[in-house]
Amino acid sequence: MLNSISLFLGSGANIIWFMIVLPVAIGVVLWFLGKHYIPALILSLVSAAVNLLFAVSLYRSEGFYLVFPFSSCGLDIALNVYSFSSMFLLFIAAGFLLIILYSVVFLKEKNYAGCFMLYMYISLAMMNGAFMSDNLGVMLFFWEGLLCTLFGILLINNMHNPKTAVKALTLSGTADLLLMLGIIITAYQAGTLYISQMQKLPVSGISAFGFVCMMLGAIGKAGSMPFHSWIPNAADDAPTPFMVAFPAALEKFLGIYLTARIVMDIYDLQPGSGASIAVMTIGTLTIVLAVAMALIQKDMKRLLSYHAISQVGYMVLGIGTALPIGIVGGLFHMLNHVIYKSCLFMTAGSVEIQTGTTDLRKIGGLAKKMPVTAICFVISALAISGVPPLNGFFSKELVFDAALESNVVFYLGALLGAFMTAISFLKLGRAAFGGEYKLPSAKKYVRESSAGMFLPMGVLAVLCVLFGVANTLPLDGLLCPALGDTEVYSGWPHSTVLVLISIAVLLLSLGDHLYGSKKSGSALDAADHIHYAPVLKNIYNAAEKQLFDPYNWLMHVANGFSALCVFIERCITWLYDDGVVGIVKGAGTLLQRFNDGSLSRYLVVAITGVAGIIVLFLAII
Amino acid sequence: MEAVVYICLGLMFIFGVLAVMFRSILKSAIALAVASAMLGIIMYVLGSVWAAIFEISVCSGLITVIFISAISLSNTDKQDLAKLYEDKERMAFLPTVLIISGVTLLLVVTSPAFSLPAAVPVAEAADTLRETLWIHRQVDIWGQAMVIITGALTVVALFKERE
Amino acid sequence: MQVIEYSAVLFFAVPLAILLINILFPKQLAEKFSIYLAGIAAITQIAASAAGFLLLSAYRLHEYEFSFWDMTNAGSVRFGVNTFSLVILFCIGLVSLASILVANRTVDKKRAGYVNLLMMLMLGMNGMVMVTDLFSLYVFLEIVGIASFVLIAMFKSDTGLEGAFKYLVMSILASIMILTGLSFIFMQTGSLQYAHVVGMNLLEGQSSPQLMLIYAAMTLMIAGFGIKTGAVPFHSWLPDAHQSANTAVSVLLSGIVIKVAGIYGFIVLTGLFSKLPAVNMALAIMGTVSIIIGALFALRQNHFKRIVAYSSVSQMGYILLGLSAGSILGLLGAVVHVFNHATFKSTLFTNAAAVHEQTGTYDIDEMGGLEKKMPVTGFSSLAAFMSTAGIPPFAGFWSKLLIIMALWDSGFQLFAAIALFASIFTAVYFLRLQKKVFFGKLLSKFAGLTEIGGSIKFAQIMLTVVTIATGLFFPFALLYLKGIGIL
Amino acid sequence: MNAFVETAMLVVGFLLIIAGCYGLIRTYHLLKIVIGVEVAMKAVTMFIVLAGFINGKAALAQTFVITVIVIEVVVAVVAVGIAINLYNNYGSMDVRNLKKLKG
Repeated sequence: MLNSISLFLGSGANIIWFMIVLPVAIGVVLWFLGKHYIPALILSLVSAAVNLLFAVSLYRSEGFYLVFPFSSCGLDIALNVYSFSSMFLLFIAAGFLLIILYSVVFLKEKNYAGCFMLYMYISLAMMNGAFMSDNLGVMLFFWEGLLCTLFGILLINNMHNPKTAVKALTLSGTADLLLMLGIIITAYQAGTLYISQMQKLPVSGISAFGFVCMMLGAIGKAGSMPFHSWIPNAADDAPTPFMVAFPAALEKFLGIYLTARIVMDIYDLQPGSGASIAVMTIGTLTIVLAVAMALIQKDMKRLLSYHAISQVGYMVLGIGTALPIGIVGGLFHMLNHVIYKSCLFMTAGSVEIQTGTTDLRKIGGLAKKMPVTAICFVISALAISGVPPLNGFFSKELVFDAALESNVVFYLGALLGAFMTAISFLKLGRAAFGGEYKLPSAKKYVRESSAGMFLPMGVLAVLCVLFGVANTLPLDGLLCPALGDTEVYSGWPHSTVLVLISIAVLLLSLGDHLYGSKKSGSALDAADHIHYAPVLKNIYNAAEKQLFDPYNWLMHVANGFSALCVFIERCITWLYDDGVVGIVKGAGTLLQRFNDGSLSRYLVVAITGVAGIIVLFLAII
Repeated sequence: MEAVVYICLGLMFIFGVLAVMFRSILKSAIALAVASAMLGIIMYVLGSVWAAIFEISVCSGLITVIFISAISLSNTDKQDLAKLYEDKERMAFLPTVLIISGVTLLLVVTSPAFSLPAAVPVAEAADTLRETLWIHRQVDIWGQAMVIITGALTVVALFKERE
Repeated sequence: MQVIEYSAVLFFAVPLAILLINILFPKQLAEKFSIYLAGIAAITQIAASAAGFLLLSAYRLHEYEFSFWDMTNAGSVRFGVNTFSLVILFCIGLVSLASILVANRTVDKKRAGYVNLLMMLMLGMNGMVMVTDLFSLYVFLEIVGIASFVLIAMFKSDTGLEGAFKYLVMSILASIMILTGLSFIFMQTGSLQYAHVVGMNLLEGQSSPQLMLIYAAMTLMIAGFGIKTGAVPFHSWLPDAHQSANTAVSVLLSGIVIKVAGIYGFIVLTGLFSKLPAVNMALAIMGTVSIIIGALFALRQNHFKRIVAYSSVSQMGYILLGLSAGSILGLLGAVVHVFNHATFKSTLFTNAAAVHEQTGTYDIDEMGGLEKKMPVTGFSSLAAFMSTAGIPPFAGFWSKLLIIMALWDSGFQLFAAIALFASIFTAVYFLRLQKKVFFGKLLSKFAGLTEIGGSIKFAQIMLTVVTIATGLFFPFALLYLKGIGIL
Repeated sequence: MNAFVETAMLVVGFLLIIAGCYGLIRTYHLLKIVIGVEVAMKAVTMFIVLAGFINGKAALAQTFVITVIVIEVVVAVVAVGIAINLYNNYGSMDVRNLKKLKG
């Protein structure tokens, strides 16, 4: 296949450029197409399919290393496509195809469809570029490009109230700043910006600081704590396709990709070392705290968004162990998470489009009217809860295995997370799809969503099952070859004890749910006994008031700092507003007066110029 | 022959400066023609016969005609002339300027940092001018033709449609 | 290879043929149809230069020399094209086409005269770019000069004649300087063909006292081409001439004439004498001063065309800076900037014509909010201004980037920094123009204003598409140039 | 002929150019501007002949001179033509009238 594409594009290496430039061009065209549904649908599907084709052909190729010398400052555009990065290109291309289909259908007749598509395609280009960059500086460029599109896409529908967009920009921007700092330190320590030329750096001294900074930036992009708090806000404000695309899929890929690269290629992270423990702590905290918040949500999208944060914890935990099994588990969990979380958000979007809301208090019993959506939801919810033999189960088992090998505390934390995940999804599923048939007052009837929406959902649900039952396919077919790992992780987990413990936790959660729903009388309030438990009640209250939101802490610091800046700024403003402008304008006026239109003056000026050149020549010779 | 060059050079210089300094435009034009003729003689002595013929016929002839016809086309009246010739004092500095720059130039050319390339004897056959002009420099001939066409178009554009 | 030669012949044959047809036709017919004939000439030139470029790169050649009929003797002057000169030939065609489209609206009488002189101008510029001899370069330079003086003066307004006369006198000064410089070089080499001048290695014996003549020649030629370019401090004539000419002629003058007459001279000069550090330094200083002074002048003007003309002074500074780097990267940046400047400056003058046709004034203080009534003009003006200011991903950004990179590589870091900083000035004076003319509230007297139509609109759209497409596809162009071995 | 004559021609030529430029700058009369230019052009023509004499390529220098003379005449015609048109518009040959374009 590569050969035939190569014939068409001149050289196989040109695919690399096309994967960056083509999406941008297509995005511009889609922007102009705007609300024209059919051409936009065809163009977006075809282009996403072409992108997938390119990605597949790159994946099957031997890899490319391209350098385009751009300047003298070491910022050559070096693109390295090898097994690991081309695997991610493949993931992103496949995911993008489904997401774009869903988005076009979801955004039919919406005014902002064209703009949304433009940002989506630019994001794709940036993402492709980031995966292919070998040069950390160049990767940072693409990384920041993604931040820009994130900001833009959040602004689309909220021009009058850009609070969420600003929050996302501030938090992700801080994470990116840390990443930049980390890259600078790393490059300084390693003596090069090229990942392929780096010897694995030991994590100690200044390098440790660089490691922490880079790691925070990378997992911050994936949505891990402490840079997570914009995601629930976005769930309230942003269009659902955004949630499907960004927090659920694209940002996970990018963040985890870099996390894995840091652990595997850039730094020499020893299992059990302090840095490893720190990363695992962040992962575990993310799992537990985010899922605890998810437990009490009464809105479908918001609940899902907290899970999107929580699940990152498993990936970070897995990769943070620095054990081969943990890394494989983390990456496998990332893949699985993207599949089932996208599917979940898509079902939420489907519900939203049909009923006009995702507030669980207003809806119920939708399974009868929307069977396909309900089936997809159930499959993916079971997957995220870790029910065997779905895909989430196997990846979680790998992560558990790795966590237990490191320290039992992390294992317990992860188990607690799995417990609460299961509870919250039991609650969510029963409240939305089971029980009494209920609709918001404005709606008289609902029906199943269109084929364009449940096609991607269905594909993802089937993948959930397929990657679980036949987990040799992703593990032995994709991940292990890309990582160069020869050990076999596929098949049923090694340790029967762990499996039994996991199943026991699931049964425990089922019991808890039944207890809760009996106590409170409805499935929706099944988690209230945890919410209003004596000590937890106060903590939850504080959390609801956003006292724990790092963004708010950041804002308080920022306010004090800004007061100082205002004073300095006033001084500088005077200089700019009056000082510099006055000088420039005065100079312009003087020149204008001098140029009085007299020919002899023109000639004198010219001859003075000749004299000037003579003086210059004499000075240099 | 050297003496002829010196004399013509001197005359050319004097008439050139006079052409600039004369108040009357007619006198200026005539002084220019004389300077041009002197240049023609210098060219002749240096061996550039055809160039000399061109210089004398075209420059000292045709250009003078152009100036004289321009003067006759613009009947500048007395008052206006007086205004135009306020430049009497303005031109008076020219000799001073020339003396200063002449001394400077002399200092430069006599300094050891400066020398002209040694003269190479002319080693060309008699009919080389024709060959050079018509074969080697054919591009220039084409250029000349275009310049002349442009000149003709200029005359059409600037004079023909005059009301 | 024959094909390239035929396409090169077209550069001379087509304008000459159209000139002949125009002269031989009856006057009424000529007035009516000459403009279409001229359009054919411009389009032929665009096609021929594009074809030539592709052929040249297909044969993996950087330059190709040829001669007409029997100029095959070793010593005779030949014509030659290379990849860079073909880009300039393409610009000549493009700007001529824009000028013709504008002239279709702005020139009422004397169309035949305009077309005749335009053909001479194109001949002169084509000749300048294609000759391989310094003296022939001078001859064609004079053709370009004479044709442009008359194009400015032929409409016989007070200002037109004034601008033409100022341009003429400054230009003659330039001719005197260039010719003196040429005679000094000739004195040393005995020939003025590029190959001979380079082959002579004038700068070999560094200590030779005869070098002083070469330095004098360099000084005079830099000043001479500086006048033709309109670089500060030789710029004074440029805004006068470009403001006073008919707008169709302004498009030509600002769009291409200063670049072929001035910048191309510098390209040749730096190509022949790049070993002289003083030449590069002089160009760098001249370029920097031009950028700053031109921008300062442009800031204080109220005449639409005068602002754009001063912007030309400023932009020529960038091109000079690119040439001063003395590397192939700098040359590439300069040539690309020539191309970009040709497109966006033509756009801006075309817009000036559109605004003047619709509102009857050039004074930007009397305008405001025209964007609402003239969206095409407003948008094309915005695109051109973004390109001029070097805002990515517009075309101007790439050329400025190349120039600054080349400067940095050549050790002129200070100049690179100044060039970067001065981009702000560019943005400021064009923002002022854009704000006063197109943004803001629509004045009540323009309530009945309509968008310009016809050929001017076509020119605006064509040039804007070229500007935007160049910006978007420039990285590919760079890759292509790398592929054919130029970079 | 010795190098002294050649040097003298060089010096006189430069002086003539200076004189021509001086006249160009200082005069008020449009036609005198053209005359100043012509004076300087004389010197330039002489330089070319001198160059041909020194490097032994007299024939080449002659062709240059002939071309330069043709160009010189055409330029003079254009200059005089514009000057006369200006005279028709203003009724005067004063260069100080040319101050409409400034700033």
